[in-house]
Amino acid sequence: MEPFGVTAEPLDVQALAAFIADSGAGAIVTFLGVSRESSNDANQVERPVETLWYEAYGPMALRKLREIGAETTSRFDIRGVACWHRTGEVAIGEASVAIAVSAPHRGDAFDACRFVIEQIKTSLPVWKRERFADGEEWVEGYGGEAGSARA
Amino acid sequence: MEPFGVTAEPLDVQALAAFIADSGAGAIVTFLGVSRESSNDANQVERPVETLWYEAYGPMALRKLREIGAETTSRFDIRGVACWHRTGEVAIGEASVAIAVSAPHRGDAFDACRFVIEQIKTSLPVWKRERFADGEEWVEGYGGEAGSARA
Amino acid sequence: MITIEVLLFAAAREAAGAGSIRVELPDDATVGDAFAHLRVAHPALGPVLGASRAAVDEEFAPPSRSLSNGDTMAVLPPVSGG
Amino acid sequence: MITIEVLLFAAAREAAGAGSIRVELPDDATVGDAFAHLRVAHPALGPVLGASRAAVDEEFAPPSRSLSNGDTMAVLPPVSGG
Repeated sequence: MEPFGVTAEPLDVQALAAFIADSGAGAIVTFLGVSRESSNDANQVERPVETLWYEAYGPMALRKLREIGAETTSRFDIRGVACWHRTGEVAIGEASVAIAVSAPHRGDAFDACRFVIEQIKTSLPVWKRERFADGEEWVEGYGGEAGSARA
Repeated sequence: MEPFGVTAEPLDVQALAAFIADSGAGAIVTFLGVSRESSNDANQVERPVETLWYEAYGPMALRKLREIGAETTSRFDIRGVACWHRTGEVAIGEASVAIAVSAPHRGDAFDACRFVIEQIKTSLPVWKRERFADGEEWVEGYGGEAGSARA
Repeated sequence: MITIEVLLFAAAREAAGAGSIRVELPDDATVGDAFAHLRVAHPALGPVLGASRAAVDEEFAPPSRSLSNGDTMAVLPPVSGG
Repeated sequence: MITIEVLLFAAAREAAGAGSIRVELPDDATVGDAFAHLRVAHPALGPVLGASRAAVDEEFAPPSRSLSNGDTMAVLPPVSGG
């Protein structure tokens, strides 16, 4: 399988974990971002979410995931990293993003997995749209990151 | 299934993650401690491991896992936590410990999962024995923790 | 003059009513010039452009980045993946 | 006199050559007294006892903890699970 990808299909974090397993790894950490049944709107009011979708700039998102993987490998002592993001409609309780990291030691595995999701939050060209009983909206996101300029 | 346990059977982290899934959870973090093909001996020399075993004080280990779970729930904003430790012979590449945590937000999920493994390392009555080509030994462990007294 | 393809995502796509548009710009145009052109040609894009980053060749690009004929420039509103 | 059961694990079990032993102690004996008794009765346990914690009723117990007839005290060498 491919370690990085963007797909409209349900994610399989177990397959990612199996992919990055390594006989030198003493720790495997996985992260699943899961769609929640409620969300804060722009005024921080908690509202029940009926459906949610993710739109992606697919080719750039794939390229970014690979860049994040390379950056993670260079920053931490890890044996493997894999990450997929889902697009289209995602049911409540299903995963929108899955990450798996293996490392000789647990500290690096935790830190690297956390690094991957933080990078995704700030720089992956993916957008979440939530539908509530009384309307729908694009979720307010991250506009910039250190080193990037706004056009 | 039970959220906490000690078993001689292979661990199933996917089942733990499914058990602690919750419609209010936006993040699920799992940790697997995996037996490695090499280990540092008492003189910090890297040696290939042929086999390894875990011995546990079973009833106390189960009680401790439940205590760690309760402590984790009280310290972090999480929805669920589950943890199993394996005993007996564990093949290279297989998991000796599996942890799953769900939380509304990713920071708590990562921090809580990390807290569980750190508590296990210092206070779970479990001992690892490694066999090398030229002998075997109990792995040097954690002797004390804050607040406990040595007898 | 050069012609570039502009890809629009999420709120930008909805504001423009299209996922991609073709834009003609002077030979020495930059990403910043392209955004300025879009503001005039598609006033509804104004608010989202102010919060958006650009990408050229699938990489984030600053306003000073020069554009060439045939380039694809994407307008990326604040991202919210993960 | 009271009788307690002592459970021995890992390096302590190997040093004693047994997973559990019965020990007789004075009525007012503590965990610390039990360790002192074991050092004398089973000299091979000496080194590992110095690095071990005790548990009574499946909870870590300090040397000052009083023992009662029928208690189970475990000798826990430094743990290495996870």
